[in-house]
Amino acid sequence: MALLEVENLRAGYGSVPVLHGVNLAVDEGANAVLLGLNGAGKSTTLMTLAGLLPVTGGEIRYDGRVLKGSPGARVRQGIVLVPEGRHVFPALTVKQNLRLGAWTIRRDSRRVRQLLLEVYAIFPRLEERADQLAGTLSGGEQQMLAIGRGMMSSPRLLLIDEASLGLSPKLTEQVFAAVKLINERGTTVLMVEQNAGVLAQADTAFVMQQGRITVSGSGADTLNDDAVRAAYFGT
Amino acid sequence: MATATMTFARVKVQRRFGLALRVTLVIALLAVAALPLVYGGDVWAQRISRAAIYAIIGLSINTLTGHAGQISLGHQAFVGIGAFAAAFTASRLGAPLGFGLAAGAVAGMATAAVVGMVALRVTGLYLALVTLAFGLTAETTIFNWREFTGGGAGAFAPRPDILSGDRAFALLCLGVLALVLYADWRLVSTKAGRALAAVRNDERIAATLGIDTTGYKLAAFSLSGLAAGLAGGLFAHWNQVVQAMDFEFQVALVWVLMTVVGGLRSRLGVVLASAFFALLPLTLPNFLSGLPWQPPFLNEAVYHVLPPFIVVVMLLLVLRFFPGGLGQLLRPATRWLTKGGRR
Amino acid sequence: MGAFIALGVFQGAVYGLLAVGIVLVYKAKRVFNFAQGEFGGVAAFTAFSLVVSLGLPYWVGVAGGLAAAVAMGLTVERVIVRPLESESRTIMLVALVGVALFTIAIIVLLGQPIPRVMPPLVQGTGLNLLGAGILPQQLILLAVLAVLAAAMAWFFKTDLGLAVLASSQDTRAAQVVGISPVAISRLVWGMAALLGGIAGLLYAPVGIFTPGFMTLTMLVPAFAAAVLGGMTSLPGAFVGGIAIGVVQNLGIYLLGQQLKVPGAAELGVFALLMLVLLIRPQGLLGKEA
Amino acid sequence: MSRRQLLKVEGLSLRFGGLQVLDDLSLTVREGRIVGLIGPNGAGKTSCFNCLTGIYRPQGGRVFFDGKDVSHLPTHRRARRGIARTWQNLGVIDALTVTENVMLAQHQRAGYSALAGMLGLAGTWHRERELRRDAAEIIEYFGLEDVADERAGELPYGVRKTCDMAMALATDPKMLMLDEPASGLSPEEALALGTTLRELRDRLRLTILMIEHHVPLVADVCDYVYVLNFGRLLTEGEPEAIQRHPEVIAAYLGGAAEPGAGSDGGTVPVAAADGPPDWPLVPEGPHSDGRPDGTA
Amino acid sequence: QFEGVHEDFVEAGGENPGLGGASEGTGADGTDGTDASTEGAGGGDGGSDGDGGGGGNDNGNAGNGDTTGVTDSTITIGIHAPLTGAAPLRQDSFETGKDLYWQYGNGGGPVEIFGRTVETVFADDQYRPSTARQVCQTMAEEQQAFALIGAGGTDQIQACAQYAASEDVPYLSTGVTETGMGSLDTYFAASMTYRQQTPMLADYIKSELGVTDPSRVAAVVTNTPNFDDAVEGFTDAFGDVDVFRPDKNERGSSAAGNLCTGTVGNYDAVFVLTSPTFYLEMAAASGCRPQFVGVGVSMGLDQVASTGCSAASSTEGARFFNPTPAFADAGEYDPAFLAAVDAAGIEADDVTWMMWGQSKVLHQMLEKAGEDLDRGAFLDAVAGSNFSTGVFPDLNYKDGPFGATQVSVLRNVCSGGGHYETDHAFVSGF
Ligand SMILES: Nc1ncnc2c1ncn2[C@@H]1O[C@H](COP(=O)(O)OP(=O)(O)OP(=O)(O)O)[C@@H](O)[C@H]1O
Ligand SMILES: Nc1ncnc2c1ncn2[C@@H]1O[C@H](COP(=O)(O)OP(=O)(O)OP(=O)(O)O)[C@@H](O)[C@H]1O
Ligand SMILES: [Mg+2]
Ligand SMILES: [Mg+2]
Repeated sequence: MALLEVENLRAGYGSVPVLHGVNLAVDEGANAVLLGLNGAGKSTTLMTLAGLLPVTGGEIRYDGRVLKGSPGARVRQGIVLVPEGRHVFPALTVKQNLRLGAWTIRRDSRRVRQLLLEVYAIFPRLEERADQLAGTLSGGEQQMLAIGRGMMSSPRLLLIDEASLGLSPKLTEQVFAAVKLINERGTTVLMVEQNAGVLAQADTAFVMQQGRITVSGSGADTLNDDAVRAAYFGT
Repeated sequence: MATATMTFARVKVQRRFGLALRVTLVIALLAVAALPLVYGGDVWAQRISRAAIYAIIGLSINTLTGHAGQISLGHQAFVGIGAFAAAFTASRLGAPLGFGLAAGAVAGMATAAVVGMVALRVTGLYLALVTLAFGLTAETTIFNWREFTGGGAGAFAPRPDILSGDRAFALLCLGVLALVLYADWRLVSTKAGRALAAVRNDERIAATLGIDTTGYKLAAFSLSGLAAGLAGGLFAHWNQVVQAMDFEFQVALVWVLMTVVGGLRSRLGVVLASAFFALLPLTLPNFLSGLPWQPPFLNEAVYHVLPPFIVVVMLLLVLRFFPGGLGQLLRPATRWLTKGGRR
Repeated sequence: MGAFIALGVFQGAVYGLLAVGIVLVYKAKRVFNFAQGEFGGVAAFTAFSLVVSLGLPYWVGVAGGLAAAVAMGLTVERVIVRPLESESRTIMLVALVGVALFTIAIIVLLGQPIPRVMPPLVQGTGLNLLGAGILPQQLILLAVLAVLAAAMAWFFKTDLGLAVLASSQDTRAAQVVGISPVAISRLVWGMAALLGGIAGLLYAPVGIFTPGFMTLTMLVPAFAAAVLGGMTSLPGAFVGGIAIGVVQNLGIYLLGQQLKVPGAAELGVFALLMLVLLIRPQGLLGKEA
Repeated sequence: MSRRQLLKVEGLSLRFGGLQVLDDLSLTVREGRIVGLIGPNGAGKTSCFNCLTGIYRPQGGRVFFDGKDVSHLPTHRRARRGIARTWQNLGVIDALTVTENVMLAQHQRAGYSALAGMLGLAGTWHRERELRRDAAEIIEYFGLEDVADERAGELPYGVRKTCDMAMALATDPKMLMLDEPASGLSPEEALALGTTLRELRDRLRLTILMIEHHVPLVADVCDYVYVLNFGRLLTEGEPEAIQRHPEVIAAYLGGAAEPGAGSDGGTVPVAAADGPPDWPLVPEGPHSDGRPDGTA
Repeated sequence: QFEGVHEDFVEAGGENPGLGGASEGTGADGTDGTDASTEGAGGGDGGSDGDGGGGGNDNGNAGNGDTTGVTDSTITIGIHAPLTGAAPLRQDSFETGKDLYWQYGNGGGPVEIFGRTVETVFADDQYRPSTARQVCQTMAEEQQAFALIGAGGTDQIQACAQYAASEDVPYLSTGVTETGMGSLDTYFAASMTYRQQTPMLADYIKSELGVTDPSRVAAVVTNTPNFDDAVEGFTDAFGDVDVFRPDKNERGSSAAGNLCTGTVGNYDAVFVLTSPTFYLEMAAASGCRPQFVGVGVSMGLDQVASTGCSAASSTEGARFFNPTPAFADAGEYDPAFLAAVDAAGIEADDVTWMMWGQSKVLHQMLEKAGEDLDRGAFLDAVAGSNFSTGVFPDLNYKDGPFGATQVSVLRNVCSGGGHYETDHAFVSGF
């Protein structure tokens, strides 16, 4: 059964509509990718899913139930967003950032400690910089921190917005590998990407155009889909 | 083809008509505004002077806070220094009014420039605090310095004969206001205005675009101080006596409030709000007690306590619903009036 | 001279107490809270009405005063602060100045701009410290300041405290990890109002109080104290407050009395403020950034 | 090639507390070339830019630009010598419209003093109109005319990036420093960017120093590449050589690096299609006349 | 140190356009340092000749035809007082007090002066001289007040008096400073000035309080040139007392340190001439309890007493010179007052009482001016005349505008709620 089902979702900023009826479904355990040109509405979709933007039409079902409530409630239900543009807490240390990632499960200190070790295992750079203020990290380091922080509440559904933005090729690869690892350990992932490289590892892919999903299918199929190539790569 | 030309012609006619309408409207508004000056007698002339002086102060704060993004809660220092300098020049040195105003302006500018130097190292909210503390210190030290300001009794600033009439003096104040408005308008529509916008938003970006952020900040302070000092000079001669209590820190706060209520970077809004703030305490109590119906729980004495209350309520309402101030509220109207012109 | 130092220490305790609230709001919201003094004003006036005008027991006055302050804090948060969250800090500052002036205007309207006297928490004659008469109330004030500064410092070490810091730095990020910025905002303003209320209740009985007594004369030294301490440091607020009090009184003694310079207290505060900001901008106990 | 050295950096070193961000870094950029600066995240690339533009004060090293030592000049004076840059997190002023942003960037070309402008002296009105026209041309060149009057903050990321670039050009620079110009762009847009950069170099004789993680783009446009790692120079050379360099692969490219992955500009990029040859900056740029100081 | 400046201000005041009575009034006696060079300023107690102040209007003001504020049935009077600002009065006392006499002063009915009743307009001067000047102009010109009354606040009274003189508007206030006021030919003080009172106060301290050692006496007087004459009067009479001059905007607690700390020593008697709040702050904060004495805390005395008494009885026993006897004894001196209060159904206090007295003085002045009332006639009639109300001191404007020679001495009593009681009524020396 699909963990996440989005039907005819409409949302936007104030009076400006951006999503004009988005339909997509992500199975439990899937590694899904959402592609699209600049301004297509990918970030808007993820933010609406995370509860940061109000739904103006259609509905989101999560685990079979209609999803509503504050962002905090959604984090507790296991939906965690790694936002676009590395929103880390600049004046807190790396470690404090991670600690706050576990805000919703902060009472379970053993689990928090264990998760911290896991994050450090995936991103050793973060452990080296544990006591540096996040605001002084390089762009790439901040991106790692944002993902690591997202993992700290052991989410069921991880929404990642442009994880590779500003990362070196090697790190991009590592991040994708980490995401794959996270996914393999049981977390469902929905990733927004510009880097077509991820299609290879994705088992589901959606292409978004002007606020609607125009193509959906398996990663590999989508990669070879002529319509996608036309719409996305311009060839 | 013919129809196309006709439509075009009609549009043109309509435009011209619209322009005429707008010009008429502006003139009519100005005429209405001038009515009290013509018919209101000396009392209204004095009020109009006060409104104009407040408007200059508002524009001065606007230069600093609106354009350059540097907050000042100590403007009473600049205005006060200007006022006392003008009074000193007039009553002790016996210099003509022009000198006094110039002295006020220069004194205001110099003081502001000194504070501006501090602003180069101290930014944002800290600057607000420094200016606040500076204003308080100026109020209690410089303004209590008897030789200069007459201590608590105040310094006299007699008007010269041609301006001894309240109406003539009001015209002077309005003239100075017009000059300040013109300078402000040219400032924002040329490179300095854009540079200040950059400094206000992001100094690092401004610097990489070749803008001397230090220089512009100092310039904004000096300019603001200049206008404030000028307003102070006018204030001294307006009342013909000035003293330290006129420049208390609450007054400076009210000036900042009026500028914000008017809307930072909105000339019209700032002028209107300043005039309103200047006139409210002088007119409201009498207006209310002159009303035919008096609410049972209020009395004349309470009306006198009302203006500060109303002023603050206005601020909170404006901020809450139009954070851009009166200017934001008026924008559709001003847009229409200046249609074709750019913001 | 010793007497002036002693007077300064205890006068400074009020500044410190206000500064603790200012620092709290600054850490949490990056806002200079100009309404901090009026939390104390509201608490004092409410307590005065309950205890003196209505003749209720003292503890009712204290509870009522604190409740009024907290209610005001929450109202300010809801009506002013939250809607203006996205505006510039300047606008927010001006709005808070507006709140302070509004509160003063209300108190004047409702309660006459006359001086009042609040009975002290503990009766008793002052003890002589270096030649200055210090009231028991002032001793309590100093002790409470120390306790509160320590408690607040501890608070920012907890998860909740971290969350407060976090939501000040990036609201979006705070939401993303499940922190509710609204709840945090309420918490912060409630706490700040409580601190302000305590300051007001403890200080009102020390002398005469008039509408705006906290804002018009205490607030600027309190801000200076907060800056002196580094603006984000709670022990700093403690030390800063006392330092400002002492400098003020030494100013009065050395400049005012010996040299006849007018406005000596203000001059002292201003000079100290400038010295700190220009030479050690991070304050006495503050860390960089 | 014996082109003139436009930028020469000698022994730059920068520390933050205990962290050695740049360590004895030297590099040279010759006139009319596109030079890449690549390296792992946190290698110090942006910090290097910040040192070159005067935003950071390095503890050691010297920077020569156009033959002169600029190490001690403040940022805006360096900008006036012809150094322009874009920012990793965008250098547009969100509160201003695109046109205003571009006109802002023309600051040093205004040709009148701030005081003259404030007093409304005769020449300033005319010059303002000219500046506005030039700005419109730049905006058109970058295909921003549709959003010219919109607030930059409300525009999509990609558009703002373009605006940032337009602003850098509007300062009338000799050297353009770009910090990850392709990040956040779709593959198609990245390709178009490559063409634009080459065009800027060829038509405007601009020198470009570029930080970029988009390897295909680097391989496509750069004449020469410096690789930074832990604040030190790992290696330097032509892009092809760099891509085969084992240490670069280990530290930066990673296993999946596929040289030459990006197609070269076979398709005509949108922006370049109508790029006007009579570009206002080139011939009449007021390099010669003494630029008045920005302050009144 | 300040004399030179001082003269300049007085002179500047004299230059004020319209202060016109500058018919060479001969200077005051030479010993009177403050006013030595002042044109036409009234000197100390009867020290100067008659041509300076009230006399000025002999030069042709008579029946000048300026009937502003006068109709067949009404006369309008303007009053200014601080209701907001640094030292405000209670709004409600003021509201009830300003009309009490005019509406109920005639055996419970409205006062009529040649068939005219009196109406009042009122303005808040915010405790700021510049505002005072502005509101006085508004009242005199826009609201058509025939004459103006200043209810309190020296600097404001001075500012308004100067305006009034420039426009030939009659102006009456309780006695405050003499600086710059003696030459104003429309000004009349309804009680003794500070300059006149302070030597008396010195005598009082010596003879009634038994403190004769100047080192045991301090003067805490707000630092305004307008109080210099008061300080001088006091020090001339008492000798070398310690003088503290806090700034107008300074708070009391700082001066408290001066009073009771070891460095300065305790004082037996402290002469205060400051804003009430400052005095209260000082009294409440000082650990010692000196004998506070003073002049010129003219309005809201009982308010101050009740506040001071609730602050650990800090003002207990303080003695103040006042124009009127204590409000508590009002019935004794003017039974009509209590009747009027009853008729009006208001709660009276000492502000009401003071307003009553001042109104009574003005009433007599208006009567004297006769039926053909105009400003010139009024000024002529008042100058050189005697008035006696039984509430305010007896007045004689023969020698200028400072025509009072009596004060009452009130004592702060804390039992039964802080208030004042009359120690001496209408005395003219100790
Ligand atoms: N805060 C905002 N207010 C108004 N409009 C916005 C806002 N943020 C984004 N938009 C608009 O919404 C549309 C979709 O934006 P969104 O960020 O979802 O795109 P995206 O697909 O994530 O693109 P990108 O690849 O650039 O991140 C764009 O047209 C953008 O201009
Ligand atoms: N102001 C600062 N204070 C402390 N450390 C800093 C500061 N600025 C940068 N650093 C550190 O310097 C190192 C280099 O940062 P820089 O931003 O130059 O990297 P970069 O090469 O641009 O990386 P990226 O490709 O991720 O943008 C990083 O480890 C960063 O944490
Ligand atoms: Mg996006
Ligand atoms: Mg970087």
